[in-house]
Amino acid sequence: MRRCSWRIFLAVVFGCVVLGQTSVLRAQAVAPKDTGVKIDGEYGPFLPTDISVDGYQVDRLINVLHVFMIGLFVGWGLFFAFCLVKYRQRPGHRANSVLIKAKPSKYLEIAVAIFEAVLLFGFSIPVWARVKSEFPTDDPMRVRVVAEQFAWNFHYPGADKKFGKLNPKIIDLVKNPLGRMDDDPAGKDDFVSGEFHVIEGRSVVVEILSKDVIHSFFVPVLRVKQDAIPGMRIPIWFKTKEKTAGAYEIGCAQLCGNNHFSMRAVMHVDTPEQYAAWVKKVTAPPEEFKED
Amino acid sequence: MAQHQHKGGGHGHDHHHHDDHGAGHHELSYWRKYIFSVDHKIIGIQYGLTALCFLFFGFSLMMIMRWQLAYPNKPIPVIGSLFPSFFPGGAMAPEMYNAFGAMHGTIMVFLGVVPMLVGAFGNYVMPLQIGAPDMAFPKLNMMSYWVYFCGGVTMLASFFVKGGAAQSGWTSYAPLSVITQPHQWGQTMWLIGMVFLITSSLLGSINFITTIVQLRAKGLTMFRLPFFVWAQFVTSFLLLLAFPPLEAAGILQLMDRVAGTSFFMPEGLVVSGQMQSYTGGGNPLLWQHLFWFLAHPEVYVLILPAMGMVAEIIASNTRKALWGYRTMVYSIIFLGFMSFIVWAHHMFITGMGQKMAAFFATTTMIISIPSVVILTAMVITLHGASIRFNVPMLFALAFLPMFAIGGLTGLPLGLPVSDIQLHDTYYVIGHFHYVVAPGTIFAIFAGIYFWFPKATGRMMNEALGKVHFVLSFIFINVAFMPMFFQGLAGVSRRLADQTGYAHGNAVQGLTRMSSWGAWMLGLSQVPFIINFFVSMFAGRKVSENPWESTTLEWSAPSPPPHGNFKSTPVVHRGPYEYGVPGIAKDYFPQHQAGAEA
Amino acid sequence: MDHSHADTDKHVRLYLTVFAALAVGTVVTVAANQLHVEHALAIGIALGIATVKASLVAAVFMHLKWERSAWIWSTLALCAVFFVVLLFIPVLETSEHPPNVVVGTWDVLPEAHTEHAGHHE
Amino acid sequence: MSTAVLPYTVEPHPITRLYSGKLGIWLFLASEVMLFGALFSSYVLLRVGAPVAGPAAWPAHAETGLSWKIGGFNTLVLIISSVTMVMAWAALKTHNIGRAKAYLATTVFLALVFIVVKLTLEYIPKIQAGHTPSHNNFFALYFTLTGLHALHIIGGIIVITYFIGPGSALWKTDPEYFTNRVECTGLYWHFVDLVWIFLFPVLYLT
Ligand code: HEA
Ligand code: HEA
Ligand code: CUA
Ligand SMILES: [Cu+2]
Repeated sequence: MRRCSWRIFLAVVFGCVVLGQTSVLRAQAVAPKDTGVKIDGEYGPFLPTDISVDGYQVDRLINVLHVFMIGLFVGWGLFFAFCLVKYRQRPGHRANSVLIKAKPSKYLEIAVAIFEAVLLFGFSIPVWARVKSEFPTDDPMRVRVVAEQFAWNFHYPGADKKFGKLNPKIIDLVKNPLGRMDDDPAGKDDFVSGEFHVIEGRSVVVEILSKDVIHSFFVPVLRVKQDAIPGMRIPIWFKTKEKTAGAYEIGCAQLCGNNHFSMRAVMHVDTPEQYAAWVKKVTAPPEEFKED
Repeated sequence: MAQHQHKGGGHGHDHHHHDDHGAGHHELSYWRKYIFSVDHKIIGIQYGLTALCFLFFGFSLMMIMRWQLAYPNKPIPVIGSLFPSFFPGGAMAPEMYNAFGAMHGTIMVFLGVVPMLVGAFGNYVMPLQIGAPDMAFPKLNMMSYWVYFCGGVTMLASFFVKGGAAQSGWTSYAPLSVITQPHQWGQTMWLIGMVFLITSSLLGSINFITTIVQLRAKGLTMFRLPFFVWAQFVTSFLLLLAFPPLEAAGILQLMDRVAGTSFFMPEGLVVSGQMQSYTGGGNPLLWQHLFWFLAHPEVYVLILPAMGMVAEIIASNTRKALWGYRTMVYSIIFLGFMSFIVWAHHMFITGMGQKMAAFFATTTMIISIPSVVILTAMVITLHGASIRFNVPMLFALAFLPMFAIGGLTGLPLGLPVSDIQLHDTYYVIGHFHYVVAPGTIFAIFAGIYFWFPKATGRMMNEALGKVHFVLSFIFINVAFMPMFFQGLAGVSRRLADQTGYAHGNAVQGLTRMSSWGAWMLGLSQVPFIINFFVSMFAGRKVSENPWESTTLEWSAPSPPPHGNFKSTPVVHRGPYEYGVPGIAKDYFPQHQAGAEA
Repeated sequence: MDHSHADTDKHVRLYLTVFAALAVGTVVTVAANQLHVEHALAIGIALGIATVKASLVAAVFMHLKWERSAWIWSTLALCAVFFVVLLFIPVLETSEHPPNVVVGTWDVLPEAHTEHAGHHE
Repeated sequence: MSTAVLPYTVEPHPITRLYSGKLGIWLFLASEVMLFGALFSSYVLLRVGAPVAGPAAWPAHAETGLSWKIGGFNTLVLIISSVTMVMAWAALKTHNIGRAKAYLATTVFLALVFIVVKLTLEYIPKIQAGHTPSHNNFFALYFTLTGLHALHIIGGIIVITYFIGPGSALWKTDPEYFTNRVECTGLYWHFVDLVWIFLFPVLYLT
């Protein structure tokens, strides 16, 4: 009876793994849906493609941590398994009531603490400082990203590199989604698009706004994520690597309502020529405010 | 047993003189005995059954959601056609997905696990373990159960009001949770329900602390307390001091929704192109601070009593004293204290400056150390033991590596830089489910199997229990392990359909695997449910100490009568004196006088 | 607390003294407020006096002066610590954003709402 | 054998020196400190972070129309009620239940005065003047903070009234227990007074 039930368990485990595997394989063949654009980059069960100059720092920290975690877990698990087997209850065996003095555990705990300190002060804090305050000075592109339920608006300052003023009262979802003011000279050459275009190899400063609720600007291939908080303009920056031209995904990472799941946009990393062509296209009069 | 409660009232101090308690009393009516009982054991069982129902319900919501995740927009088999008003066309609309998700989180945390760990196990076991006749304030105890019950009913009712249940996640971030005002009542009901639940927890925690401080048996010093009691003690302080800020936040959000104030609303909110009438001047991040000021301590409320139960079960089934008991106690106190100053690690991505991020990352790293210490102590206890692999022990043992996976994956989330990529992805979902599901839920199962004979006088079936364990262990991992890979791939949480994203589509197979894991996990609970109800009436009868344990609850009859102990217990030794040399039996109960060596 | 009648009489006298002190404190707070000193200073004075008054209430009316239970004192200490932690929320939120974060979504502030406009006298 | 089922409801525990109710009420007050603490901290955040101009700006003190006279009067009323509360307890200590009841009744009366003044001279005129909670965050906080405080007062009124009426039966069977309960109620009452001592300058004066 007992042996039989163990066999059933094993069969179930096996079946489950097979089930899991086949469904994994099957799904990878399915093409991305309805973006209209073919998305570049490689995606799978680990970190996706990285096209930003600083993204490796995030990846490195994640990788180092996981190696550490797996090492700790395996070592710890081996000891655990050893105890389970060696000290199982059986006739003639009695627990050793003399408490062992486990010095190694103390060293292990101290080692863990030291390692965490190294990760914190060696990896995390400096990188965070760089990401948060060392804004690029090499003439970055400037774009303003305005989130709303359930779309991303990309506001470009145009040739004068100055953003025009925004006024919420004159917002018109079709003609003027951001409430740009006509009488503001700085805003004369601005344009707004539902697509995000940046130039490869050039740093970009993005100012993130939200009109209604909290969203989160997430570009997986850039290792960039920043909440868009209404009532705040939060700048972030990144720089794409050379030779990364292509189309990538932008997602919303913060629950923002019914269509949160579909609040996507496409980031086009352009060569300078492609970019110029695109700007020309969007600023051509009739198309100006068309979205989507 | 009969009892009188005529003199009470007001503040819930209870006090009554009993002449010859025990015999010769008229029986109380059914209502007073089982429904509005003030006996901590009955209240514990009420909490336990209610919480199990909520756990089951919360899990069912999630099993339905997992269909939408695995097979987006396909009609849900059976359920879809049973509830056409919930699932138009048999499939799950995104707003329904959001509602179910928010309610799953809320129900699991506030209506399932906390009432189970604190309300049920805390209430039932803790007074027995300290040798008390009851809780310090029995009427207050009854009240906290009924307030909890009202909170639960409010939450459940919110599924049926206009606009359906709350849809802003269990975190209810403003402004999303506020702007739904005109057409959604669910969020308001959620807030009112939370106020009930918070009140209930506050009453409970006051009662727990007072009981532990005042009613310990003679000779039971603080450092002779079972670890479980310590865990309850620290947990109660977390509930006592962390919940009120959420109550405050809840009141503010209610005002925003009902009275049109702008506590969390900045100026110039534009929804669908329409300027809103809020005056503005509020701050959405204020809600997050107040919420996480509770919710981080809350997650330790979810784990500390679980650790306590596991420690009890491990000590009893290794036939050994817990290794490093004192260190564990200091660790858990430290853990409780630190849990108040890490809350903003949930907010790294909100636009936080360097100093603040560094501070909260540091405290987060520090708080992981006491967890490591406690876990390590429990594992070292296994060394040199004589391990009995009974069902409670299996669950307790499984708790250790599962919690380790959950805890370790908290580290990348605690460092702001790695959190950039991982925040709000399935990695977070994986992290905390490993701590709460194979962690806490397993500890709950372990506790049920372990204390069931105390509460009913009957044993649960061992074979069914083992089937339950093995299946649950396998499938809970099938359900949650894929989430880490989904998270690394960049799939955000709370997506009703991830296949629109290329990175989501690439790991859709993992999603399906996870769903199958969850459904099989659901099936794996069948042996448990059968076992639970059948054993209640037909289980093998056992004596008062079937596990041959040392702590006080095992010296009371099974089930313990009103007043708990046949004679007032006196404690002579520490909680885990197993295998004491010179003693014939391999355990030496706390209440037994006798040779100290 | 257990004390004799004589003790109680002494207490009663103390209660009345404290009452006088509280009344005076209230008057002083109001008076100081009429002085039109600098705003921050005014807040400081008012909160300072309030703290003194609150301490008196806690010490005498709430009997903390005579309280010798370590449990109550530790609960209060814990509570005090976390109260201070709570007060860090506004400190963090108003001072600790990275450089360049701007408060306010829009360049043009909305004006008074029509529904409220009439009430600004 | 005549034992209380639960020890230490009346006599203090030999080690902790507390009867259970007293520890319970202090724990409750600790949670209240955190409740009002969170609201206080919200007040600071919203005030410091308020826009400098526009409808959402923090109103200048004169604009709020809150009268320090009414506030000051209510402050005194509450302080006196605290004194009468503690006197009631002292009367019980000298076994004078009649005097204690008179003091308790005075306390309730003063509490009612507080509520009535608050309602008729403040809430109603404010709302009629359009200074509703949604007017701006100052009034939102004003109504929330004082409203919550008023709820505490009402709770206190109910409990104290109970001890004057049906609750006082306990005096005959167990005077010491009754005294303890009044002491606990007093602790709560003084705390409510203490909260007001902070609310008054924060809302009415600055
Ligand atoms: C029971 C619940 C529980 C527990 C115990 C924890 C424990 C921890 N959590 Fe978790 N957490 C949650 C529940 C929990 N968490 C929930 C519910 C959320 C999401 C909320 C939401 O957004 O909806 C969350 C989210 C969350 C975040 C935010 C993520 C984000 O949104 O971006 C972070 C970030 O720091 C974090 C960190 C941690 C850390 C560092 C621990 C540490 O305490 C863990 C410490 C433990 C260990 C380190 C393991 C012990 C190690 C071993 C046993 C092996 C080593 C052995 C030897 C050395 C011998 N958690
Ligand atoms: C304590 C907390 C807890 C617990 C135990 C669980 C348990 C489970 N959770 Fe939950 N979950 C949350 C808290 C919890 N969850 C929270 C807070 C969120 C975030 C919500 C949000 O986004 O706002 C979340 C979100 C969440 C998601 C993400 C949804 C999304 O982001 O879109 C998923 C996805 O799979 C999920 C799955 C599961 C599964 C499969 C279980 C399973 O492990 C369930 C296992 C349960 C059992 C095994 C119980 C069995 C009980 C019985 C059988 C009772 C028997 C009855 C009697 C005897 C009477 N959960
Ligand atoms: Cu926008 Cu989610
Ligand atoms: Cu946390």
